Amino acid sequence: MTASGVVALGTGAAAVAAVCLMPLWASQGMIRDVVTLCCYIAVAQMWNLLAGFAGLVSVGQQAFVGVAAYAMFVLAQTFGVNPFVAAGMSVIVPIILAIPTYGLLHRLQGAYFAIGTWVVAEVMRLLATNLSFINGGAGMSLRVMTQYSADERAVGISILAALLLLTTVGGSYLLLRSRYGLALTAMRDNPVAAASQGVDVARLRFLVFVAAAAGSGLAGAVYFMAQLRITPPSAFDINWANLAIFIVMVGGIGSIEGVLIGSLIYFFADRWFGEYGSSYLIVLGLLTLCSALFFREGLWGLLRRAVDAPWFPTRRILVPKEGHRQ
Amino acid sequence: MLWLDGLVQGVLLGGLYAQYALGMALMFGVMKIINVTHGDLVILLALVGISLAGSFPLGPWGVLVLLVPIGAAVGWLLQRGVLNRVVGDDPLPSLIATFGLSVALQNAILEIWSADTRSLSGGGIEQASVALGPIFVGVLPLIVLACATLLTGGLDAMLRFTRFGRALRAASSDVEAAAMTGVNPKAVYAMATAIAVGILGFAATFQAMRATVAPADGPYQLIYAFEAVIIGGLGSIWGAFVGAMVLGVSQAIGFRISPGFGILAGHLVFLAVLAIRPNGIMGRAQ
Amino acid sequence: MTDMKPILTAQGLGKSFGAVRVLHDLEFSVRPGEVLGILGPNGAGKTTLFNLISGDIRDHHGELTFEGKPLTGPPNRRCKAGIGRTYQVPRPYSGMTTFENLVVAATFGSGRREVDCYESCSAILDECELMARANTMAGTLTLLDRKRLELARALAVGPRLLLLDEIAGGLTDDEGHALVELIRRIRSRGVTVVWIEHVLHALMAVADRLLVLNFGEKIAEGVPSEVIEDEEVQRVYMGVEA
Amino acid sequence: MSALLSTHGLVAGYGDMRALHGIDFEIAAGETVALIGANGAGKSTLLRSILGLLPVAKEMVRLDGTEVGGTPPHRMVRKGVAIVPEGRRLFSGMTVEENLRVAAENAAEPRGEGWSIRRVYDLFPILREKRAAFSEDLSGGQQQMVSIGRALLAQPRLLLCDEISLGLAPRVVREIYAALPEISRSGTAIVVVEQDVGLAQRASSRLYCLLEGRVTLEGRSAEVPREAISAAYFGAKNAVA
Amino acid sequence: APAVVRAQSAGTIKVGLITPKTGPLAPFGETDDFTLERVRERLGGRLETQAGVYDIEILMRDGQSDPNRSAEVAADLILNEEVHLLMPASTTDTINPAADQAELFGCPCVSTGAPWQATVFPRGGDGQPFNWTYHFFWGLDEALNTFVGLWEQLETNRKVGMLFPQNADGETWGNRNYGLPAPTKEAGFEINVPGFFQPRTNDFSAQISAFKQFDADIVGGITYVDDLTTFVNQSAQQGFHPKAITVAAALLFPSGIEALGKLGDGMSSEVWWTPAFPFKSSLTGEVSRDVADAWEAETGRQWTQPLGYSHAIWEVALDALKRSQDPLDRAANRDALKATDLSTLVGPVNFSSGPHPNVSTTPIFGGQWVKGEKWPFELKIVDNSVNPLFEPEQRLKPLTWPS
Ligand SMILES: Nc1ncnc2c1ncn2[C@@H]1O[C@H](COP(=O)(O)OP(=O)(O)OP(=O)(O)O)[C@@H](O)[C@H]1O
Ligand SMILES: Nc1ncnc2c1ncn2[C@@H]1O[C@H](COP(=O)(O)OP(=O)(O)OP(=O)(O)O)[C@@H](O)[C@H]1O
Ligand SMILES: CC(C)C[C@H](N)C(=O)O
Ligand SMILES: [Mg+2]
Ligand SMILES: [Mg+2]
Repeated sequence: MTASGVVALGTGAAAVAAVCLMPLWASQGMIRDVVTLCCYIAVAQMWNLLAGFAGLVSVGQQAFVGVAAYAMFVLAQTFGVNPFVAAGMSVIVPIILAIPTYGLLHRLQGAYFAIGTWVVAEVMRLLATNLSFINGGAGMSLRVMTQYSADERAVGISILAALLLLTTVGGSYLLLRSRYGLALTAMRDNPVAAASQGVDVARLRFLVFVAAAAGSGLAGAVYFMAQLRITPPSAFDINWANLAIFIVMVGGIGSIEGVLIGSLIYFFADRWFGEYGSSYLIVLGLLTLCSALFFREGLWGLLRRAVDAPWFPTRRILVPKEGHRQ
Repeated sequence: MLWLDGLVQGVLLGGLYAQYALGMALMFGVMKIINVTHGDLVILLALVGISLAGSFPLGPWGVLVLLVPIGAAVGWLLQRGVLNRVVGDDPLPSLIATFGLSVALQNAILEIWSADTRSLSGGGIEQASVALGPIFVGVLPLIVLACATLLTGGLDAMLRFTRFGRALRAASSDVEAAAMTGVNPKAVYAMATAIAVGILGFAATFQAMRATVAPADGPYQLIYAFEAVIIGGLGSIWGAFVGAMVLGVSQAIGFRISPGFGILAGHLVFLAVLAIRPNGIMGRAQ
Repeated sequence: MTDMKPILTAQGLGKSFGAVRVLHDLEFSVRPGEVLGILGPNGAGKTTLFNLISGDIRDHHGELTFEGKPLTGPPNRRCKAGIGRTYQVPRPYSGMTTFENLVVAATFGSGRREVDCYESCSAILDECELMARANTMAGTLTLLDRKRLELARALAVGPRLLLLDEIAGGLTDDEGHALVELIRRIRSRGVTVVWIEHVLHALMAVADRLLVLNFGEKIAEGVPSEVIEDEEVQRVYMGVEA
Repeated sequence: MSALLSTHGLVAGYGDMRALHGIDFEIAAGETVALIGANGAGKSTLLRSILGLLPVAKEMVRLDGTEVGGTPPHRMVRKGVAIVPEGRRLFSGMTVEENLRVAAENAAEPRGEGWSIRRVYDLFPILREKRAAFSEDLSGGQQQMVSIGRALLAQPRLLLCDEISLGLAPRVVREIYAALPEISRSGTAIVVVEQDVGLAQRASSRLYCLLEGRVTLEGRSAEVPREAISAAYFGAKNAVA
Repeated sequence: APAVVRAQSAGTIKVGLITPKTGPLAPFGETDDFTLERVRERLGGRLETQAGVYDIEILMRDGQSDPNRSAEVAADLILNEEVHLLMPASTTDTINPAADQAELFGCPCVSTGAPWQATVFPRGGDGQPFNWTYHFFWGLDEALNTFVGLWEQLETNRKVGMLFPQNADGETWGNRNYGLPAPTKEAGFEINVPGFFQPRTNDFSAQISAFKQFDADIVGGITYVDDLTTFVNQSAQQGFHPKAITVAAALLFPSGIEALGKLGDGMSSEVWWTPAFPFKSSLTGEVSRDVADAWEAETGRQWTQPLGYSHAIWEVALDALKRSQDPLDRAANRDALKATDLSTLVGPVNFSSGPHPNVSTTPIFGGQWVKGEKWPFELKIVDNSVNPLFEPEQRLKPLTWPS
């Protein structure tokens, strides 16, 4: 463990604890902002896992965001399940969706795969629009939330947000530090060689796809719990893919640090400059363009060229004679 | 009767999708560039056309004649300025770059033209039709289909039989080997994108005549263009045309089953084609 | 030694890519613990043979057996079964360090826990003279070091059968000797080695037997000194006109 | 004899890795020069640098005495330098004839009678039969012929051949090498890169041997002894001949 | 120093305005921007209220035509900016998510620019009134009756083909119980609904052939400009020539009519507001004509219907703040809002007399677009059967189709 890594891990643990304990120290507004930010981080990190590590470029993660969110609404609003419990339970739905989706798309390469995921998300949106059970195109409101006091809601959603961070960012970090993390990188760099060294490339890709679906789904459930309202276009909004692309590319693909940096930039830029309407969006678009043209490794990549102090070290560094360290 | 009418209207709808798909077939199918700004360029061109028609007595065909070279110029600039830096086997850079450009372009269009919905008057042609027995065939859709067919034939012939077409196919197959054979890949690519966006001049004119355009409309037809190209098979121009027809007919039949099911039907057929023939209907197997 | 059961056998092995026949009706077997050298002109089908054994390419004619059982399944399963290989064109994981490259191979190839592999990986790095490069990104290694890395990674999976595809090309004399020594040591641990090589003197120094391919067919097999004198081998491979 | 093309202290590499460390090389019009060396010695890298596929400084390569280092490949082709690349690199999805036409249509100005597709077919008659076949459906030898034909149609004054015998049956190799004098007859200079030293020696008038990015031997092909080549080739004293 | 002595401020009132400035709903937001500037100018940063003189800060946020975004900015305004009043200015997609946030976090919220049923029913306000969110606009029932009123004016076979999109608006308008089908059938018309369509459908031939088979003389429903244009052009192509096309949403904006070209002449729809409205602004004393003229002078573009409501929402909001016991207290503002009884540019607003405790309805008329003098097309009021507050400008005429 590097020094910066120790500091970062401590900070990370403190951050998760702080998120969990938000009701004790944060205003309601702060809680809501942090929850939104956590959702951005989670969705972006899941996309990063797919594109940056498994080499699967998806523009259809909103399919999983949407189905989980809808599942939560149905469980809570229609069946009266405690919404906080429902949010956790709803993760099963994106997992169920991810399995046939991967089965259908796994043979596709690169851009084909991307367009395929997009179409799947569109299909989910159209299906939701046609389902009267979930109120079709009119959407649903989560009125059951008014049954809970502000404090109860704050406690519930803070715990969920902490859980979300822990599973997506913490989970990714654990995964990347485990041997599977190495296998993912190996697979991205050279799938043929990885297979010849015992890595089950097909299975690992599948598992990553399903895990990313689950993580994005949990983010969706938490996000729409805070939104209180869901409609097919908002649930299956391609903006989820856009947001993930922006965050990961500007922050730096293939690193957790990049996702954190990108999410913060997106979140604050959105809050501070959002009122400038189209001019702000023009700048945001051009920034993405520039990142693709001039700094593909993102801001974290630029930063790392200056100082190599990863917050989430996943490198294995061999220290001859003194043993090995991670 | 219902189904025959569905088939006819579906083919006509396919003609519209083919207009969108052709430029995409060249860029995505042949050059392997994911161009997310495709739809936004149509809107940009259409609005330019509508503004021109508002200032000069051009008529729709005059607009078309102007939009094609304007589109070509835009395409040339796009390839030279942006896309030549992101071409390659990895789809991600072109996706990211054009995605960013798309967001910027949409909002720049909003700034310039405001959010108003506009259309281009075709002087009545958009409402004219010929009756074939009980089936009415719109004149404008027929022109669209005829144009799409001619463009497809022309583009396909250009790729197959001209020096430029061969150079482009060579460059997309192996950029370095093409350069070793005396082809200047960057110039060829710029020319190809100029052609692709020039073709969008047709799509823009027809879209503005048959319906409307507004700044946020760009992405809506994008997915159909991608689908048509993939259904047809990458690299095949006639494939994209056939893909557009498949999509048009699937949707039209779907609409007749239920208006809310048409678009879904198109997507489902797309997914089915992917599952059964991942290389597309006319794509060469690996 | 001759009466030991072969570790690898091929019977009627054939492979075509479309209309191009690359291997045809190939028969041979490899005895446990031996070093079998494979020679042949470019395009004779040597690498294709390795690809069939490792499972990188499937759908072939004829039968391959490993330790008495038919060889089937994807490459990762064959690797776990005890087959390690190198690639003629090195395929490092360029986004990882040399050491990490080995750790992937060791943990997934042998199914051990990651921490349990560090010791053996560092020993292999030492053996392959890569210790100085342990924490260097593999993408920045020189060709020589990439080739060493190929070998090191193949060793890291803990194979019983090691397939080496042209690992000696471009080595200096001393390096060549060191490589020969290393392969002798590997053999002495009971690992069976099949080695494709154009650098004859290296191969001759360690191979127990030679197999010569041409156009996907076996044209000679046997003791190195005899095979090398074979008229057809002289003509086809060495380019000596009869 | 003035050099058609020469390199001067040419250094080149890939990213941070340097593959060539100061190569001085020259070839005169009509001459055939062999370039030999072990795998990874840098032969292909040298050819690629000459053609402008790798970034090199302007003064490192001279054509007709003019500095042309780093000129983009398509311009080098127009100046009369063509390559038969390592690994054939045909355009897949295009027929034999289309492959040839791409080259013919983007060629340098022909000198004298020049090369035509017909003349290529005369050189390799099998290609006339296969003119409508997709390039990826050809056998390796036929592919190599197309690749050579493509380079010839660029109307080169200097033809760079990178391991054109790779993956070819000896008989085909012999045929191709038999065609070389025919090619150089019209004044075209040829660089052949070969792993088969004997072949290279017989086909060329001079040879260079590379080892790890440096020239270790240079001389008249007919005169250099086999042992010297072995030594230069492997950097060894006791190579098996 | 200049001797301008200002009254002591009792604090700063914060008001949050959410409007779709970008994205597909941007035409609705244009008038909000314009009106806000005029309101700011008028107020000069101060508001005199019953409780004293306050500084007033107006925070404008772009909902980007995106419900998710609208909820986010609403929450930000309520929780972080701690506004004392929230104003989601128009469209269901902007109002509903924002109002849900206001309801949960207890912030008074006044909205307009969407039929009230669409802001109440999808949010579950059916049997359970809201505590914090108030909406003034005409109701679907009235709009529907206006439609029927329009159709009664024409000589037809009383057969109506209906078009509804698959979204919140379409689901509300097309609802069999409280949507357009109900009053239409009640008035003795026959109806045909071929099924709801996805917005941005490129082909309406299926619906057209169904309408032809049904022999519809009238087409009614709700569509957007692009869909309506496709539909109308295809209808003309397919030889389907109804006598009236009366749809909501698409015919709101002059640009939408212009997009229809010649066929725009005679299209009919509900009228939110026109310069012909006789009511006076409680804020500026202007009549509707003045407001429209100001817009046209400023922007050089034709007035649009949301302009009146963009203005009226400020009348209602500022009136409530002025009457509030304590404009810095949300509950007090809510109480003041609830007690609103005001005559605005769009008509009287009073939440105590509405059809739902959180709703006040405003008058609606039937209108028809006809060739104009100053602008290519002008909207004329042709029906007042629902709100006979003033006389129609002219009578409805049937559509003319090119032969
Ligand atoms: N995937 C493939 N598709 C088509 N042909 C192939 C494929 N792989 C190899 N070949 C062809 O099969 C033949 C044998 O190739 P292989 O790589 O086995 O040769 P090799 O004996 O290893 O040669 P070298 O000594 O040059 O490495 C070659 O002609 C090659 O072009
Ligand atoms: N694309 C590349 N990226 C990085 N390094 C490369 C690349 N191509 C070649 N090299 C390296 O450059 C050096 C010289 O390679 P080159 O291909 O020129 O050798 P060669 O003499 O042609 O060998 P061969 O006989 O195998 O073709 C080698 O170390 C090789 O690994
Ligand atoms: C990447 C694309 C396929 C879609 C893109 N994100 C868009 O906004 O339209
Ligand atoms: Mg080989
Ligand atoms: Mg080479």
